[in-house]
Amino acid sequence: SGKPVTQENNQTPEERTLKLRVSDSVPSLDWEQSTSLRAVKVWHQMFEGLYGMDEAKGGYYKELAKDVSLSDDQLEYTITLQDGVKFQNGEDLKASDVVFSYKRAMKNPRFNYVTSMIEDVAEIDDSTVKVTLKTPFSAIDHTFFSIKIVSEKEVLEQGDKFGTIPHKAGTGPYYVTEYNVATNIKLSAFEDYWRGAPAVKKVEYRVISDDAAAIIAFENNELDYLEDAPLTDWEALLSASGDNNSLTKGNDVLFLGVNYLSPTNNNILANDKVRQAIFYAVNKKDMNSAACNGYGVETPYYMPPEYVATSPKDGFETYEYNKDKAKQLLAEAGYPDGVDVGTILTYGANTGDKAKMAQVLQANLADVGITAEVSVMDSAVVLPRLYDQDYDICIYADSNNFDFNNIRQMVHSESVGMYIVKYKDGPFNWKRLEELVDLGVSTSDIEERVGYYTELWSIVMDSATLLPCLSKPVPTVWASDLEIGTPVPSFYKIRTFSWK
Amino acid sequence: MNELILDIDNLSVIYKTDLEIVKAVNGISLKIGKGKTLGLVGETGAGKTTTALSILRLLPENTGKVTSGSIKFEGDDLLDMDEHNMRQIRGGQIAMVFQDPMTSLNPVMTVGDQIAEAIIMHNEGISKEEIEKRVDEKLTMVGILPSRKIDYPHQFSGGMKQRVVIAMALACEPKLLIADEPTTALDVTIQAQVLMMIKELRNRLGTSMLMITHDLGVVAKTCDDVAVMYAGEIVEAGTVYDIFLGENHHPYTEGLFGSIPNLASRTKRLNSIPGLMPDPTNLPEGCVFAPRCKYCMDICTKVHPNTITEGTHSLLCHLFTDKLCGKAGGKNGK
Amino acid sequence: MNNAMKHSEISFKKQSQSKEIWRRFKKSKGAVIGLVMLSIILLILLFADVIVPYSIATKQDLANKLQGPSMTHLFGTDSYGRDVFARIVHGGRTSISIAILATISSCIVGSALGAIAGYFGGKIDSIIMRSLDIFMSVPDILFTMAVVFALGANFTNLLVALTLAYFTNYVRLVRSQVLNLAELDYVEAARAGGSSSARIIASHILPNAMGVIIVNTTLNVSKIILYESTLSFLGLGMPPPAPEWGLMLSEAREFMRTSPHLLFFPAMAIVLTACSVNLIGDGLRDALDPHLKS
Amino acid sequence: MENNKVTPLIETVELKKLFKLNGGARLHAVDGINLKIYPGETVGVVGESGCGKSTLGRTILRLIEPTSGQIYYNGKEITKIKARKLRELRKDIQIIFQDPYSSIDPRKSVIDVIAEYMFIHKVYKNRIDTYNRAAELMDLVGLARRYANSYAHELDGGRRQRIGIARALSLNPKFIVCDEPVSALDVSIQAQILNLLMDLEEELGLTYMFVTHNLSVVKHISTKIMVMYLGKCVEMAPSDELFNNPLHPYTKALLKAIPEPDISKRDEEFTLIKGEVSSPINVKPGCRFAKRCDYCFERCTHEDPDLLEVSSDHFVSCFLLDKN
Amino acid sequence: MYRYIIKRILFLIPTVLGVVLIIYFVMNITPGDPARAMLGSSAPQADIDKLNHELGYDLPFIQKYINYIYNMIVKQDFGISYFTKQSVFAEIWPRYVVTIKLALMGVVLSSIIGIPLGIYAAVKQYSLWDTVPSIFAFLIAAVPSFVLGMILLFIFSLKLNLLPSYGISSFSCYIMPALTISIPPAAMNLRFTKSSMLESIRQDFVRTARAKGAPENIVIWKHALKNAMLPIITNIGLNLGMLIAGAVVAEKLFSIPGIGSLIVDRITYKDEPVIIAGTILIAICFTIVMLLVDVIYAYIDPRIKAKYAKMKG
Ligand SMILES: Nc1ncnc2c1ncn2[C@@H]1O[C@H](COP(=O)(O)OP(=O)(O)OP(=O)(O)O)[C@@H](O)[C@H]1O
Ligand SMILES: Nc1ncnc2c1ncn2[C@@H]1O[C@H](COP(=O)(O)OP(=O)(O)OP(=O)(O)O)[C@@H](O)[C@H]1O
Ligand SMILES: [Mg+2]
Ligand SMILES: [Mg+2]
Repeated sequence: SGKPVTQENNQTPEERTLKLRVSDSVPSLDWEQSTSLRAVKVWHQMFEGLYGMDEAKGGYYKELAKDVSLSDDQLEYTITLQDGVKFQNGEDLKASDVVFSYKRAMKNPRFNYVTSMIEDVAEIDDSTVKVTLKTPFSAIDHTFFSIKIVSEKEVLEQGDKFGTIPHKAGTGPYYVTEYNVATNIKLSAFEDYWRGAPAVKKVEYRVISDDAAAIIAFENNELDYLEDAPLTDWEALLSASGDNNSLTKGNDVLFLGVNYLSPTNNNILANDKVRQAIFYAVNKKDMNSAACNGYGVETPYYMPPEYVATSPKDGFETYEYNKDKAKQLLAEAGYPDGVDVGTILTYGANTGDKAKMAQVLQANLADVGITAEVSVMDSAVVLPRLYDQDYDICIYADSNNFDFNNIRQMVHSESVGMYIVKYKDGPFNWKRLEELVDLGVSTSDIEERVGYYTELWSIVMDSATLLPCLSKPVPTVWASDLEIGTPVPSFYKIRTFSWK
Repeated sequence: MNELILDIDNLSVIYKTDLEIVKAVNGISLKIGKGKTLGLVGETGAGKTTTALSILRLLPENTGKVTSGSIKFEGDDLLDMDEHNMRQIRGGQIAMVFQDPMTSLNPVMTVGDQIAEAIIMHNEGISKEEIEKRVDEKLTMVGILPSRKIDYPHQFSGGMKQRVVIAMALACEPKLLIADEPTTALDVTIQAQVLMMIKELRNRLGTSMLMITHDLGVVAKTCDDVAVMYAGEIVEAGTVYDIFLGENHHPYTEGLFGSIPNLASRTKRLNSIPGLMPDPTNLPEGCVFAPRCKYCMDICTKVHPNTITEGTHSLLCHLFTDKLCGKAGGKNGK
Repeated sequence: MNNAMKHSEISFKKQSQSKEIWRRFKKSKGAVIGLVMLSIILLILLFADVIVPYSIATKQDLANKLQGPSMTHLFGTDSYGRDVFARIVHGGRTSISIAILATISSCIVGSALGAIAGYFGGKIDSIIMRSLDIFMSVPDILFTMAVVFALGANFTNLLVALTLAYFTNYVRLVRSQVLNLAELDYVEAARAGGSSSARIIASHILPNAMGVIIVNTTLNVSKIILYESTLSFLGLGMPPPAPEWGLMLSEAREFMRTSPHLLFFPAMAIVLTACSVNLIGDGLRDALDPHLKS
Repeated sequence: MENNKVTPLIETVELKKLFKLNGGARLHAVDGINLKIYPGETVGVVGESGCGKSTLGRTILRLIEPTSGQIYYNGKEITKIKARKLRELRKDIQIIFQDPYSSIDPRKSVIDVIAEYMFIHKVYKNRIDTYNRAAELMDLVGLARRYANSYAHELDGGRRQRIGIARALSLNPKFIVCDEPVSALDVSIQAQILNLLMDLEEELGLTYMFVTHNLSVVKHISTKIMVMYLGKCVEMAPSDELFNNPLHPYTKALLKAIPEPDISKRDEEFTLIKGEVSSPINVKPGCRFAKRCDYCFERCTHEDPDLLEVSSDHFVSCFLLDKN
Repeated sequence: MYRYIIKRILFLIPTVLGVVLIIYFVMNITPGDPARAMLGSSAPQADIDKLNHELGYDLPFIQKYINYIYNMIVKQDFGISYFTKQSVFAEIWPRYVVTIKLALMGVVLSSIIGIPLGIYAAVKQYSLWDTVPSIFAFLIAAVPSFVLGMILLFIFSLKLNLLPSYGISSFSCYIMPALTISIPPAAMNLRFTKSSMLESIRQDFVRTARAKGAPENIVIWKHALKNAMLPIITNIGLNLGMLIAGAVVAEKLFSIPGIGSLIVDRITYKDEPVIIAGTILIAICFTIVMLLVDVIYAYIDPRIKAKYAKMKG
């Protein structure tokens, strides 16, 4: 960083380094080592998958795949690779690299949720691969997007060191030249990039953990691009960035979960009316105001339909804020004078958005006569408790998938993780729920899938166990002399950036 | 008495703390002749050290204060002197040996350096060799091997430390040496060594001396003149012969002599002075000794006595009128 | 002798010793200011419910969030529209009672260990002191995090964490006091009179070590108040939404630029409290140990 | 004094106390003392600072555990008795400390200090009796009752030392070790305290061991005097005998070194002994005084002289007087 | 003296053993496991268990302890980070250096601010030079250091744009964090120095020096200060020790990649190798600093040197 300088702006675009922030160190240069969005965003500049994601228009597009054909039984994908793609180390992209990358990912339990449906990946010829599925799976696009292609040669050469030192194993527009886990990552443009060399030649990610410091750094021109800036200081950032800002709706959704199995207060949460009363008492606007400084979007959706084509848009209960109805339901449930429902459990920082939501929820509930405590603990403690249904009410977040099939995690008894409400063997139509999940992936027809998912979502909403509350906004600002194209919430591409 | 080196006149000193005002010294007058030794005797808290510190103007800055009087050193009033000249006097003209050798040396400096410092202070531009030479000289003078100058105070015994302190005091051959109970902290045999040494050095260098002590034995051995101090006043003064052999004495002096167990004669009971020294924050009206005095008269508790002088001998007591006659205690010692 | 009278005299005299200390204490302006300040703070906390009901401190009003100080909201409102004044008044209760309790418990644990080490000496002493050396070389924050992660952030667990972080001071302090005092003649005199070790510790050593312990304890209270707020900053402090100064500070952090009053008032509360406690501690030290003052 | 038939009240046999110092060196504080103290006697122990006087006193009281040797009280060995019995013994053997400032707990009122021992031993059933007795003791030592509730720091040294004396007397002891009880006091107060101690000796039939380095004091108060040098007894004799006929070179020098308040001896030179007391650490065999002694000869440097009875009750440890 | 130093250095061995034991114990009671932290919520339990097993995490706590000590001593191997797969040493060392730099700057700053003011306050007791800094010290010592840091950040970075708000890329980056961590100990130093100096100024040998005719500045600097130094040095040593572990707040606030914040962050991931090795380094540093304090002590005070010299084995 050095002195807060402006002289850099006099440098030619060739010399000029684009400076971005990461809020915590990127633990590895191997895209397989984490699913943290913070790291994935950096890796996206280095690696490419068969598919890319277009958040601006919604949906996926072909990236390293030139052609994809699906067999009639919907089990075999034959993928032809783009021509002339080179890895950063100069090797040509070959089918064997794709097979290598997929097999490697399939061994990694971290990616179980996107690879479990794959039976096999095989090389047909140098530029063709065949992916065989176990069962038809129309949400495969996300898999093709998630799994990045690495150079077999480079990875094997680096061996155990891969990920810990700079490498040229990706096909992406940038490769790493310098990697300091603690402080920064420097990238250089890959001049032989198959889409053509990117305009910005040098990139540096700097680790700045503190939000306030990051804002000041941006204001002092120590950063050129700042996303996920704290919303509390959005006004200040707006003035610092001129026109160069965007506040997009993210696809992170903050949820409220109620554990109907909780034994608290004689299984009070097993009472449908009490749960409904809780849902009606939720004032999403207050939550937005507190947790997102009012910039979030109050939402009834599990996933924003704008980004996720398969997401249901209507046709389910949304529990619009209604204090009177809540009170009435509570009275009907037999608690006209209010009732204690236990603890609102959440994780993250005490000042994080989830903790804030929990506090607002507590106040909302208190408004209708429901008392609850708030407990904020470390995620290492809270998440296992949620998965064990060891809580009363929780606030949590789900994000970063662009296919509604992601709901499987939440509702299917065989899913792994995120299974915070146990529908199986419950009083709801859980068999139909699981059936709908399977139906959803059995066809690639979007309309048909939306139909299944709408039914699924309406069962979930009727059960009054899960309530989406807010879509988190993604505030982004960038330097006045930087052109970034259309701002997107997550996967910005530096190759589209250029200096004015 | 011949030429005076020090002439203290009507000196009063107070200590002013947040709580109280201690009248430590109350209008005392002392004279020391050139080459003479004055013994200042008195019990704890009588104001002996205070007097000595006033001479060097080393009273604690925040509390101690001279309220009246003058201290003339070779005719110049020390109390009027500016700080710079006073520094020249300190150590150069008047040196002081403190009561406790254990604490009066800086524990983290070698003794050689500490003696050298005294020399450097008063001899500007003196060469390194010359300093070393003088340090060696001084150490030899007090009977310590010069090779030990590189040692630290903790490596010396009490007696040796006191010798070092004396060497330091005599480093610039001062005209007046103030020795504040120089041997109280020492063992008998060492005390004898140190006393003899002081006496010998004094005779050799012709230094005048103010010897502060509470031990009449020490006075008998070393002093020419004696002043007996009680509660900040000089109650009796004179030559050693006046005090030890004279006929008339202040009752306090008398009591003091009576309190000392005598080696020669074994009496069963000692003639102790009953009671205690008055509280210096609240001195009695009249004679300060009156509350303990066995000859106490009405007048004693009301009127402060005046000094009565006869020749070299002076007293501060109502028992004596203009002349030293009337009721008296008799001879002290033998 | 009239014994009834004598006993009353004794108690009267005992008072007079504390009177003496009080008199010396009063002399220090700083200490008196500190005492007055702390008394006011404590009174406010004591009568918190009278001054402003607790419900105000947690009552949200998001329509009026982040308001500056005004007549309706003396210290303004926070990001939930809660009244900052009410939160400070009620938050102090938690902050200060944690600080005081943690000081007491670390004092008890540390003093006990220190007294054992100092009095018995030898092997026991070396074992305790060497273990302490090792313990001290591990950063406090690690223990704090472990406790808070393992058991959750709440009043009791914070107490445990703070005790772990602060008891080491007392071990050293009390041990050195015991070692010094055990050397003194009056302890030997007690032994010469046939006192048992337990009696000596209880009636001679501890009462005489008390002064130093009290001073240290006072000064510790302020350190703990600060440490507590630091823990909140690191997300290890008291959980929301209960008002607590450290938590308020860490919540105020993101609004540092837009609503600095959120930072100012709890910071002032902490500064004033810690400062007054420090002033008192300093005054006490001078009052209990007249040697220190010339 | 011919006391051969009477059992000594206190007897020490080859009493030794070695302190182990950091690093393993041994400090010979008390190095084989044989001392008999008969009832009614006052034994003065003199010697320079650090020669082991206090250690001897404290060892006899078992405040310090002796390294070797035996101590007898009334003919019974008390060297090894256990805590319970030791506490009983405390009633009979007491100590008055040198420093009246540090030997009194600053947090206790005068009456409580005096009554403490009586509470420990539960001499009286109730507090009132105990306090009454304490008040009587205050009368006895000449401490006005109005000081009963004062704290020691409010009093002067002389009064404090009276508290120490009253405390020592509170259990009606037979034997008191006076560890330099007057050396911290002013001459005029010193005389008061010495008078008091002598009065009490007479009134209560006490036996004292009087530790001091002040020879005029010791002469005044003692019947028998022991002169110590570096942990050893160099000479022991009845008081007058010692002063009139000192035999050991050290004793002689010591007596000569006292500055007497006597103007006739003004010009008499002190007889100086050279050097200073040497270190008591890891001492080698040989007369301890050899290095400073003008009469030192070869034998003195490597052989310990025995304590010989040169005349009746006059013991000296010096080869000059060894008839062999 | 050398013996003493060697003995103290040898004490590092039990210290390290003890510290590792303590950390294992601490990690044992904290919830979570590294595999879950690494693989995320959607990984199946079987895979989690498998990874934990591979890492040796599922061994009993004593076994892990023994293995660790064995690897550390016999193979000089501190393991690799669970989280970054980097060699622990490679990951920790640069951060350790940063923290040491920061702590040293903090100590130097706090000393050059606190000590002279303390001396002045003592020498000019009851004057403005005494009261103003003392009151200021009291006030500032009562401000939580992160608030102080935020204020600095606000003023110097945002308003004045003088200093960078994060990172370690240049010397100027260290200024604010060092100030942040040094102000509270500076206040401590002031108070400590003052009382120590007051004590020392009252000593007899200071009066002796004056009686020699020494001018006031020699009396203060040469005689009084040198003797007052001892407690001050201990305090500085303790400060350094504490800052090494306690710079976490500044590290977080100014995004400084130091060892304290690393340990704090990795506790969530249960990254035991990093936590243990980091703590060992801190403990060693702490021990060495305390030893240094003792050596400086002995250098300044010959009495203490003599004491150490006498001690055997
Ligand atoms: N710094 C001080 N502040 C207040 N009072 C003091 C101070 N120094 C001495 N005094 C008081 O002044 C009086 C005279 O003290 P001074 O030290 O001169 O007596 P002294 O005759 O030298 O006694 P000693 O024989 O104990 O040395 C005493 O009452 C003493 O308490
Ligand atoms: N607890 C102890 N540990 C080590 N050495 C000790 C201890 N107590 C006394 N000594 C040493 O034993 C020797 C004799 O000490 P003691 O106090 O008996 O001498 P003393 O004749 O009473 O001297 P003083 O006249 O100074 O009181 C001294 O050298 C002293 O340093
Ligand atoms: Mg004096
Ligand atoms: Mg003694």
